[in-house]
Amino acid sequence: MDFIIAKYNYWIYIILMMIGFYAMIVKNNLAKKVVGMNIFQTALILLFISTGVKTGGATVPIVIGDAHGHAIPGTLHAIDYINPLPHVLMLTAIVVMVATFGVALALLIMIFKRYKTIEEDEILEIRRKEAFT
Amino acid sequence: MIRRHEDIIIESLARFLTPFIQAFALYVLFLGHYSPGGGFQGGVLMGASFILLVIAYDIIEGKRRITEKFNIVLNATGVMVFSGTGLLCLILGGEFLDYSQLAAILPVGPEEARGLGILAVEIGVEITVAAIMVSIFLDLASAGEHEEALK
Amino acid sequence: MSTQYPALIVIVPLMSALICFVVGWWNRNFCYKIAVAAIAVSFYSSVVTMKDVMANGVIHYWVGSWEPPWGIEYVVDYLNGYMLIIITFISLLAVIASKKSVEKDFPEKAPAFYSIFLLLVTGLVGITITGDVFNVYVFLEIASIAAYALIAIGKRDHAPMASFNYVIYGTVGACFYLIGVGYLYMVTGSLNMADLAKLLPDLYNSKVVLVGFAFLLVGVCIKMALFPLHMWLPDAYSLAPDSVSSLIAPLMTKVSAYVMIRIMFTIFQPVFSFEMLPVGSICGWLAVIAIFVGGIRALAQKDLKNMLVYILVAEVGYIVIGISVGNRIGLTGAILHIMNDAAMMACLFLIVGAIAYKTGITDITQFRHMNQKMPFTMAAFTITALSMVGLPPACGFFSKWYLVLGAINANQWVLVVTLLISSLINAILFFRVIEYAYFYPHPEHGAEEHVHATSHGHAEIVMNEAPLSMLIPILIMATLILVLGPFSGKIISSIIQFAIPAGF
Amino acid sequence: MEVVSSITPLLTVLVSAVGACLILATGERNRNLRESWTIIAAVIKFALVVSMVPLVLEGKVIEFTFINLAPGLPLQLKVDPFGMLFALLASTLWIATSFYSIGYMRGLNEHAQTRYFFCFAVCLSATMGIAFAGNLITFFIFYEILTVATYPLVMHMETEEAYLGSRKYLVYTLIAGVVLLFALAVIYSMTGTLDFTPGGFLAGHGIHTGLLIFLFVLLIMGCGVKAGIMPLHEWLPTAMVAPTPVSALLHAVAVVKAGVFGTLRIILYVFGPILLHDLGVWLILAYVVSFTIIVSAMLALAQDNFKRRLAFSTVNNLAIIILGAIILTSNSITGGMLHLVNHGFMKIALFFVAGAVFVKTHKKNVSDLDGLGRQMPLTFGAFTICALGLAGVPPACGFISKWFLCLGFLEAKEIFFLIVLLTSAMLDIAFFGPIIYKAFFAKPKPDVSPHFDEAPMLMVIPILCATAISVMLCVSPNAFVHVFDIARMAAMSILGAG
Repeated sequence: MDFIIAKYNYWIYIILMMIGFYAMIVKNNLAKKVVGMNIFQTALILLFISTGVKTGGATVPIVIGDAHGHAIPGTLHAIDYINPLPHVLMLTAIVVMVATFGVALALLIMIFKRYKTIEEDEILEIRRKEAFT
Repeated sequence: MIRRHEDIIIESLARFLTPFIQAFALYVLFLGHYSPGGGFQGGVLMGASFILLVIAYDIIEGKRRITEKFNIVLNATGVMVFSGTGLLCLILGGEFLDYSQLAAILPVGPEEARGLGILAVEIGVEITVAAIMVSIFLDLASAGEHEEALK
Repeated sequence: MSTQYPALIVIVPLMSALICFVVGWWNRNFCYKIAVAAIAVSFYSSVVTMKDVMANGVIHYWVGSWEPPWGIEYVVDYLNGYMLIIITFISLLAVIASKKSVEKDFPEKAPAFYSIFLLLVTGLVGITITGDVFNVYVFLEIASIAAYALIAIGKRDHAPMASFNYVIYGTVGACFYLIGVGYLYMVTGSLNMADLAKLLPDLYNSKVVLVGFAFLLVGVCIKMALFPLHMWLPDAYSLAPDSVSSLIAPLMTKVSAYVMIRIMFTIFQPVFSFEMLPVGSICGWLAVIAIFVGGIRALAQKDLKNMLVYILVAEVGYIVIGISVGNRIGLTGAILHIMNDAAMMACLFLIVGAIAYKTGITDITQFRHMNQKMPFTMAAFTITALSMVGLPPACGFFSKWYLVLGAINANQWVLVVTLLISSLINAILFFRVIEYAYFYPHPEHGAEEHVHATSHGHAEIVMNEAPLSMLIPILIMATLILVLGPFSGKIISSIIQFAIPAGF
Repeated sequence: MEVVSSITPLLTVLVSAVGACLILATGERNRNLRESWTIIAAVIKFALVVSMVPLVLEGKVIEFTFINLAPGLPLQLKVDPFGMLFALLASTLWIATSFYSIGYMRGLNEHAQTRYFFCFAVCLSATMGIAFAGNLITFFIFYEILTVATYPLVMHMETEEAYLGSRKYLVYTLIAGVVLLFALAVIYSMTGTLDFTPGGFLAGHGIHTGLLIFLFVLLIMGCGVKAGIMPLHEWLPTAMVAPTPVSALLHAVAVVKAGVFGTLRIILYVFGPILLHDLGVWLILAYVVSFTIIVSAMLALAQDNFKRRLAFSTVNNLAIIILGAIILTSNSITGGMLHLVNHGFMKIALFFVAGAVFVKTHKKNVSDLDGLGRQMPLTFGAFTICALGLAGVPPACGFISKWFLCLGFLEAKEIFFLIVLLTSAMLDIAFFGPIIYKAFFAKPKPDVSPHFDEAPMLMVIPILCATAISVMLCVSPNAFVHVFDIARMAAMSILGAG
């Protein structure tokens, strides 16, 4: 129990990821698949962000410097700053996410135009019919 | 497809809000150096402001504001600014994206130059993100038809 | 300036993608020229870089001159220098050949096509050149997203659906890879490959590393379409426009294979990949199944392109076999096969494109008289087919030879037998096509006596060869396939043996 | 024996490859030019081969290395006596065959002649490569090229049975190739070399006996398919659908000879007499082969189709060659090698005869030959000499080789195999006799013109040449190219090393 509490963010990430994964695999509606995909990626972002946190009042790593932008000696302690790298990575990941999302939606539109539905089983049904005729 | 509702409240509210949002977007962009913020966030805000307009009015109106072609150009210019800065450094004899090289053409020291270079990149990013947001939105909202709508 | 070439390999296609996009609004025809020029520059730079590597060893290029592990660094050693040359060269030929079919299939989309095409190339070279695991993810996604778009661009029936499945699979793959990266980052706090390689050995028995490794591998296997995860590939590649499939079919899987090699041999040491974990045997068995499934599904196809994509599934199996036997000579075979298979697949898909462009025929059973309609193309096809079957002196034989040797040295007799049988399956596949294309039964006579009846029985068929822009790349490829074979020994002794991690 | 490095072997191989390209380039547009390419290439090749004879006789080995595939694995051409023997045979017969096939193709006004001559030339390149291959991998490469190049020739007629025949051919040979490749890979990974060495190189690598026997079986299977050893001979008769010059090429010059050549290489240059004796496998192979000899002769009796009968006689003679080699005495090996050459000349003459008869009268069954001897005396005269020669009767050269075979068998005290040999000679008479009888003495069929009416000269002359050579090889086996000495040298080198 305590184990779960201590690492709750990781547990949430796992649960979210599983939800997304479930949606991608099981859902019959392609739009829901896409949504699942997004949840999946969001969970990932949570994972990375969690790796960056520091407990105990750590803040954004912006060095307060003097007029010339030189750091004031003695103000730099890694402990005071959270690790920025994961956030930066996730910025990139978000961009990738958005791009994938956009492409997926565009494809959905094309699919809908072609089959007049975005239910996977119906699409497969149509394809089977056309294969015969 | 987004139809126009002729709803005076929504429309004027949107018109009223848009400049503030855009100003805030710029603020976020330039604050990026000293606090959370930067090109991505600013860009999203910038794009959102426009999307708000389109939702409040309709796509035709949106087209009047930003044509597809203009949007594309914005798109490309943004990335151009970004990678162009990098290339400039490369031409100035440093590594790709090594902004400290910009000190050669800017009246500042290498550290400042790095800062300014990153600012330039952030601007590029802002433009691109905004344009991309808009074009994705328009593409999807108009089901990919708006190229025809242009003609 | 020469130190800047590694950057140019990636930047030039990227920038020119944008230029294409903008210029295309004013004049469509520029796009083709820009694309060709850009990829040519990229190819040239990769050749120069490779020369540099062979002269003075591994090149480290610090982007933004932030030294690793803080900054992103591009590392060019023998392995990815070799990969870069393959990628840029094949994409150069592909883009040259794409001119006509683009004009025919979707002229109005030419600017979009070429800019996405360039982005795809950017992604591929980026994956190969970077020395930073997260950067690999980014470029992987650039390449994949470009591929999703390109597959659907052709407006072929069912193509969007195929592309959508690819999106789902691909995203899962990429995310798994990213999760793996995340776990490694948690325990090491580094994303640089060399740095990870230094830090990881102490942590080999930590669960986190194990899970991370598993995620990385599974992610890559999805992108690579190794057997149970290959479902997306056949539809996506066979429904893609010919001008696209001739780029993605040869390269995407190979690049993912390269990433797999990197993970198993550079980031992790073979000790971990093979001795502490049963990865070798698992992948080996999967590869065996992949080869048989691919081969048998291919036998069931009547459409040439469908046949090829299933063969592609089998070919992935070959490479994985080479990796999974876990000895030097096997890996040599795998790396050699990456090149040979890329060449063969590129040639075959280019040929499919040319035939479809000229005659619109993709059904094998309608290939009759093809050797008179398109003699050069069919000659190239024959050469490639022999190479696929693994008949010397074409290059396919030599990589197969090394793979077989590797499997024997590892005492993996199942793999040996699989390789040999699969070459027989390929023989059936390709000689079937050749029979249709070159020989035609004459129903009117059954025996030798009436040969007069058939003398010059088909003079009316006129030669109708593909346009030069397609034919030349095809012929270049075919010649390469013949030439690379005998010289594979040289390639190995001068490049590949250095590409394999030392002490392995 | 010292090694001379020279490019001549490569040239010998490339000549016909270049010729092939020229043929393809010329195409149907200018037939005379195309055919003249064939002839020119053939003559040059022959000249090149002969030019190397003196060196070989001096006991030198001519060598040419392209490139190293891997440590200890070069692509290498090496001219040793045995290879020279085969090269002489092939290059000589190619000249004859080219003249003949020109006559044949034009006589029948065949289709796709360019393809035909092209593949033909490629085949010859491959054969040269096989003859001069310095190690197993080079041998294998040319062996596979030969397989592929022959396939269109068998397919040439493009009739249903041609399809079946060529597919069968392909299935057999490709599977054989795969088996061979497997064996090669194992041997290489065990020993790290594949170079042919007189007296074998497998001994003394500490390979497990069982594995050695397994390898022997694999290799013999690999080459035995082309050599038509009995359980694997199935494709040979079906491949008879091909045009006659092709069958001639298949059976006398290139393919099956390549198979036998390979088998001998494996017996004598890979395993070597001593190892084979230690393993005891030689006896098994000898029994298999003698079974082949008898049964194929029996089957030949049963055939009515002229060419099929010849085909089975081929199977029979190939088996005799292998038997000679596997008995492993100097005389028997010499005899075997000589028979490799002699059978080539005699058998090609016989096939030419079959072809000539077909072109002239469109008859292809033995039963229709009645009285043709009167119409085509030259042709059937040649046929008689060569047929008897195959049975071992002078004046044709079969006598010499069989004589040495008998000597060898006696030397090795293998009376059983001696009996087999003699029986097969009897059977030869038995299945060639009727043809000769019908041709000359039987009452002519109505459609046979009683007076002299030969096939086209372009076909008759090669027949006569082949016959003349076979006679000459009997009268003085050492005339200008010293076939006999070369064979002797080869045998000696093997046993000397052994």
